[in-house]
Amino acid sequence: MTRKPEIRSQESEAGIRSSCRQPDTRIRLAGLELKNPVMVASGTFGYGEEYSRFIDLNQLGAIVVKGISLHPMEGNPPPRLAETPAGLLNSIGLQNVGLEAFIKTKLPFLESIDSLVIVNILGHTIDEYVALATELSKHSRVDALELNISCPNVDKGGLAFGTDCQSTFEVVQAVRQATGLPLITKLSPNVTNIAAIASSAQEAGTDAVSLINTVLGMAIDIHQRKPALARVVGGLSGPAIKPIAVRMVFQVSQAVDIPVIGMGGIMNGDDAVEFLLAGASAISVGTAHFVDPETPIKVLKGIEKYMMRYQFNTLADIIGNLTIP
Amino acid sequence: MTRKPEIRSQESEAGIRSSCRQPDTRIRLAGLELKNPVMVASGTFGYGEEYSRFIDLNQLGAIVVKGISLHPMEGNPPPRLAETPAGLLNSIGLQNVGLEAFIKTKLPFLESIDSLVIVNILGHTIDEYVALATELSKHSRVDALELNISCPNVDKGGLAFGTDCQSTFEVVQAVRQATGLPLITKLSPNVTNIAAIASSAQEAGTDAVSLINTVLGMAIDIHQRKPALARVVGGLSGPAIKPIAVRMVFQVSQAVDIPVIGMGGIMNGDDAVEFLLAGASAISVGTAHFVDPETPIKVLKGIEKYMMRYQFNTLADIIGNLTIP
Amino acid sequence: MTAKIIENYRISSYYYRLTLDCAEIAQKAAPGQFVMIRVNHEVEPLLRRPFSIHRQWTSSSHRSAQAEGIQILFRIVGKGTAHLASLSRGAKIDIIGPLGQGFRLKTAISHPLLIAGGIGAAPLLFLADRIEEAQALPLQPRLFLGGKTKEDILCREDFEKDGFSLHISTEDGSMGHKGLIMEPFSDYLKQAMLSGKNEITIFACGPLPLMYKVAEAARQYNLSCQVSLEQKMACGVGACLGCVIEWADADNPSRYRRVCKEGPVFEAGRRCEARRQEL
Amino acid sequence: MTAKIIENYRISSYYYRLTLDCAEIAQKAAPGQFVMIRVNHEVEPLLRRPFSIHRQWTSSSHRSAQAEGIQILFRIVGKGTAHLASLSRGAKIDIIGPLGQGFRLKTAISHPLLIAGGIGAAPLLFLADRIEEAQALPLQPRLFLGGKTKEDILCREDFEKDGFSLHISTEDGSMGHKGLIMEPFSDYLKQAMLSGKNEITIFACGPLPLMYKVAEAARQYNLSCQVSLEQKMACGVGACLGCVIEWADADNPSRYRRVCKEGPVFEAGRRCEARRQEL
Ligand SMILES: Cc1cc2nc3c(=O)[nH]c(=O)nc-3n(C[C@H](O)[C@H](O)[C@H](O)COP(=O)(O)OP(=O)(O)OC[C@H]3O[C@@H](n4cnc5c(N)ncnc54)[C@H](O)[C@@H]3O)c2cc1C
Ligand SMILES: Cc1cc2nc3c(=O)[nH]c(=O)nc-3n(C[C@H](O)[C@H](O)[C@H](O)COP(=O)(O)OP(=O)(O)OC[C@H]3O[C@@H](n4cnc5c(N)ncnc54)[C@H](O)[C@@H]3O)c2cc1C
Ligand SMILES: Cc1cc2nc3c(=O)[nH]c(=O)nc-3n(C[C@H](O)[C@H](O)[C@H](O)COP(=O)(O)O)c2cc1C
Ligand SMILES: Cc1cc2nc3c(=O)[nH]c(=O)nc-3n(C[C@H](O)[C@H](O)[C@H](O)COP(=O)(O)O)c2cc1C
Ligand code: FES
Ligand code: FES
Repeated sequence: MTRKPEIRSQESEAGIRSSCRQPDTRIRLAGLELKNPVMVASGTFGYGEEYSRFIDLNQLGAIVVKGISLHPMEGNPPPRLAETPAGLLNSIGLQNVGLEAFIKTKLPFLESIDSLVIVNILGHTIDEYVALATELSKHSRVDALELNISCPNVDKGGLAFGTDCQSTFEVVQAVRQATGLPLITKLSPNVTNIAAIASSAQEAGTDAVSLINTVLGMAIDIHQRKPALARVVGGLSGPAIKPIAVRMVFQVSQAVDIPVIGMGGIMNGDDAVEFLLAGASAISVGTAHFVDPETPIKVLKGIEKYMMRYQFNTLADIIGNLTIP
Repeated sequence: MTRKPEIRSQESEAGIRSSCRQPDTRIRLAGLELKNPVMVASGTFGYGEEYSRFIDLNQLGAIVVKGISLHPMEGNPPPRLAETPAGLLNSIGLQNVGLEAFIKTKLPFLESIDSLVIVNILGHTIDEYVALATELSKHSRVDALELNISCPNVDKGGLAFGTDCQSTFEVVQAVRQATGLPLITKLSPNVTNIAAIASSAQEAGTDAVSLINTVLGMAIDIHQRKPALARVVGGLSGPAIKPIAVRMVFQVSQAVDIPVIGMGGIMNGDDAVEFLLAGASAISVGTAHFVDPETPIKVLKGIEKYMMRYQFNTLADIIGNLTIP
Repeated sequence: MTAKIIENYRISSYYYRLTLDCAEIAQKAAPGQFVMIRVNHEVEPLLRRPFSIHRQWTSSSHRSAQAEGIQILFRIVGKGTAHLASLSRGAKIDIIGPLGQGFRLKTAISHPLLIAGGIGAAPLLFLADRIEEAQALPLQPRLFLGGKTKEDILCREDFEKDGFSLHISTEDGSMGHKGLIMEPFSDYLKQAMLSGKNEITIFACGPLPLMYKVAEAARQYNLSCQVSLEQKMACGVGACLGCVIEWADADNPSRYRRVCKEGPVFEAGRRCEARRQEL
Repeated sequence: MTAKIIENYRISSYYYRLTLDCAEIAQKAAPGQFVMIRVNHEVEPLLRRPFSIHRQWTSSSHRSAQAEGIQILFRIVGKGTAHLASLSRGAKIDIIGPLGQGFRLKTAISHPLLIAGGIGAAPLLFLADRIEEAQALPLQPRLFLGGKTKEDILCREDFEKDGFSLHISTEDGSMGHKGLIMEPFSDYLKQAMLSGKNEITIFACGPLPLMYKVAEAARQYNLSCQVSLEQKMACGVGACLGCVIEWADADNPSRYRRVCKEGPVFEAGRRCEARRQEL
């Protein structure tokens, strides 16, 4: 066994002790009142129930469920996963039970949780998004909608909605008109100018943006000489993409006035603080659940510890609190 | 100390022994004859001399020197480096000695090397690129030019040339007309559709494309609450970006007919083979030099070993040799 | 949760048996279930690694003693398993489980046939222990154990202690029959059917091609059969939908099923007529 | 190249002294130069870590014995140094060096003053060894050693063995003068100048703010001064231009200079008038 020496913290522990007041981690965004800024990212937390055995779901700021489509989707053929340095490639292919089954079989479990429930929706046409939004707005357990616009737009030759300002505007506007629920638009990082896309979503009336979705990537099994994923290209997540995500959260925060929800490679409280300082009002834990199901709780504790150490009483004190040289 | 057990290879060693013929790793591309496909990436290998103490430069397929501008550039203020999970952020700010000093003080050393020398050039206007290409074409020690189009185009409000098909076309075409040297266009990954940019470069007459340059990223020092890099945003390189690079090399290879030079996170022979299978005709080692200066030599040995194991005699046998399900 | 390593025993060049102190998991465990182990706290490997529960473990020699831990039998194939092999007694590892759906042993089994390829023996020993404990069988239970060389033939004595009669094959002939384990297994099935011993239940674990062949044979003779399958996993708890495999049966028409949740043990014999063509 | 660990000695909670068997590097090494160490073979930390050469090392007690290795004095501050601390005797590490430009000792130095903050003592001991070996000094060499607490006061006895007279300060007063080391240092300089001892050469290593103050004092009294600076590094060999620092002098007007190549030791005293305002 290797000795594991402790790392000396640069500041003394005294700093932490001097301000023991429990910081206030509540945050209001997009008309929602979150008990804390730690959410769980769509697709990494199933429909909530899967992780209820490991953590207390009531401690989460919000649960964002796996993306729901109008009709069930069977998803992509396996293999769907490949590990890369500090990252994970996935090509689930948006497999989900579909709107009807979601409402019947998944939503009831969530009734027992007192955290916010945000439903991530996806469509292949604007009409599908609108139909989903309309139906989900009827259910009181649904607190907000998150629009996944990284999906191929079949009316535009399969180009993802979120790679184009115009398509983004159109789909967000249509959904905005269909629902009174708080609306979060989830941005794709696979674009030249994410700030421009965010601005289009804002103009179209979204209440917040969340980012980043996964970065397109690929891995090859050199021994079999075939792609590691059956569908060749997949989405990269995990620590590897954190610097890309922090950069985009920073750029988008500078460009829009609506709140930003940050994610991409958050593994611990320090990572989460990085996103908050970059301008995010809340953050989501994704791939980290697979590594440690207790991550969201640990992230929250880490944020609190950071706030106590530097004597910040409210989240507003750290959001975007960055000195640019 | 920890015991380090060997990893059992999935194939028996017998396969390797059965074909001991030294594979032919020569490759012709863009009118160049490389003794092997292992190049070193611009900016990670100085002007060649810096690493001559550690490896035999004559064993390299080609040396791509640090990007040269018309006039010396002093670069960005420090800090210029930040480590991220499996990655490195840099913001060197294109510091270089400028064309004149390059020719006077750096090129003479390279005269003694018998590997190809490729000069990476950068400009802020098309005229600067043209002036560089014109002057460098007069020097016989310069075997080819690599156009770094990730630079801000001052005539277009600072947007990088390489983020737009039209600007890419224009700069490549102008340089094409100014030089008879083989021309490689180095693509930026920070775009929605890299295949389209590559096609524009091909149309404008580039002989090859190389990719990827660094991915824009950012890191924050949460204790000082300021960006880890003085210039806030920097370029991400290293293993973290490998899946992004492999994906882009694959996409570009499918889209163009000219050769592709692949790079991004190559640390060993297996990584290099991944790029070759994805469609690259040659590869560049970058950040890995910092980890181990002998990487290029080890990468070449790794490629040869792979070829022997699977009984490939020439590089052409593995380039793009990928079964898509 | 955290488990302390009681022992990490090197069986042969590539095989290790890891004994972990984790009573909570051990007492809930059923044969065929698995655990997800975090081999280190680095970003590489990022994900946990799945391992079948090889055996329940107790420090006491008393037969009815409560399980205090579990054993994992593993083979070094890459970074994660290499790291796991480097850990020593006393080290602590992060583990979750038991996970997934194990072998179904509800109905009385009169003639269990177990078949394993290589490391596939790992979960079958736990199953054999249970069969030995619970059942007074009319016929001796049998195990078919195949590998590339004799190094890949694992736990022979343990299965024998559990009262199993063993059929062994190796591809290089270094132990037992020379060839693939499907050969003696097919022969046995053929003979058994001829002699009317059709109350057979097959339990299989091993490489996918072998599992296909076993399932095919089971359907051919209309036998009950359960196979344990593998797929790369991320969450291990059914949340990410990453570990699916195409394996449907009459009761479960959905095309892709999660190895971590509906599996790793799937019905594969007479109840699986729906998608026979796909296997 | 590869170096074997002869010893990794824990000096106190956060400080270690690592002795490495690497004759090639040792024999070329000059005080103030550094090495780049790869602490493991993982992707995190990805980069090598720079460490000053603390001392040449030899197994023989004979004074004129050739150096067989080097010593590194390091403090745990993050992942890389924590990992380095976990390595034991016999382990092999990947190291390159010696690198950079060390202290310039060419001209006869009549009155060397060394000043170090915390881990800055590391390269100064190698320098002190050289001063002790080479010079018959008219005045006793002096070392000013500062730290937060007495734990940060390193190598006291070794400097004394080299014939140095020591001035110690700690911020908490747990050893020596209570306060910053600049205080006794400034006092000494003032007095020395008054008494006409102006053949002073200053050698400094420590945190950047201290280096600025030392350089400022040297310029004030027009003294020769060399400071060893730190910056994050990637290549360590001058290739990446990542480690620059704004530190110009009359001979080197270029704005940014590489700590790994032009440094880590820079001229900072009377020859540095050009950019005085920037320091
Ligand atoms: C339910 C289940 C139970 C398992 N039980 C055992 C067990 O009891 N003992 C045991 O030794 N192994 C078992 N495995 C396989 C084990 O999980 C893999 O060998 C391990 O994850 C490889 O990790 P690695 O980092 O060493 O290899 P990697 O570096 O990740 O990969 C090395 C090689 O192993 C292959 N591999 C990686 N993951 C898997 C996987 N999940 N299944 C099959 N091949 C894989 C890769 O394709 C690659 O060829 C089980 C797998 C599953 C899904
Ligand atoms: C020329 C040179 C000589 C050095 N000599 C020594 C020495 O003899 N003994 C010694 O203990 N240390 C020395 N250092 C500093 C040492 O390199 C860093 O402490 C080490 O790289 C930290 O690595 P880490 O992974 O433990 O910390 P990280 O996890 O990388 O960082 C932890 C903290 O250390 C800071 N840090 C990281 N790298 C550096 C750096 N290069 N300089 C200053 N701060 C840094 C970070 O900002 C962060 O606050 C030297 C640095 C240089 C440039
Ligand atoms: C297995 C998996 C499935 C995902 N499914 C969805 C999804 O259905 N809808 C969606 O908007 N994002 C989906 N994502 C993206 C995540 O919500 C998140 O944006 C991304 O993984 C980056 O965060 P991370 O690095 O913390 O995982 C998925 C990610 C993973 C890894
Ligand atoms: C420190 C540093 C400096 C670089 N400078 C240049 C440059 O001047 N011109 C250029 O085209 N690319 C430059 N690059 C990009 C590399 O050539 C390469 O495209 C990129 O780093 C990806 O490869 P890697 O992950 O193997 O490093 C630089 C990269 C690094 C890390
Ligand atoms: S591994 Fe995530 S669903 Fe099975
Ligand atoms: S660290 Fe690369 S130039 Fe100094």
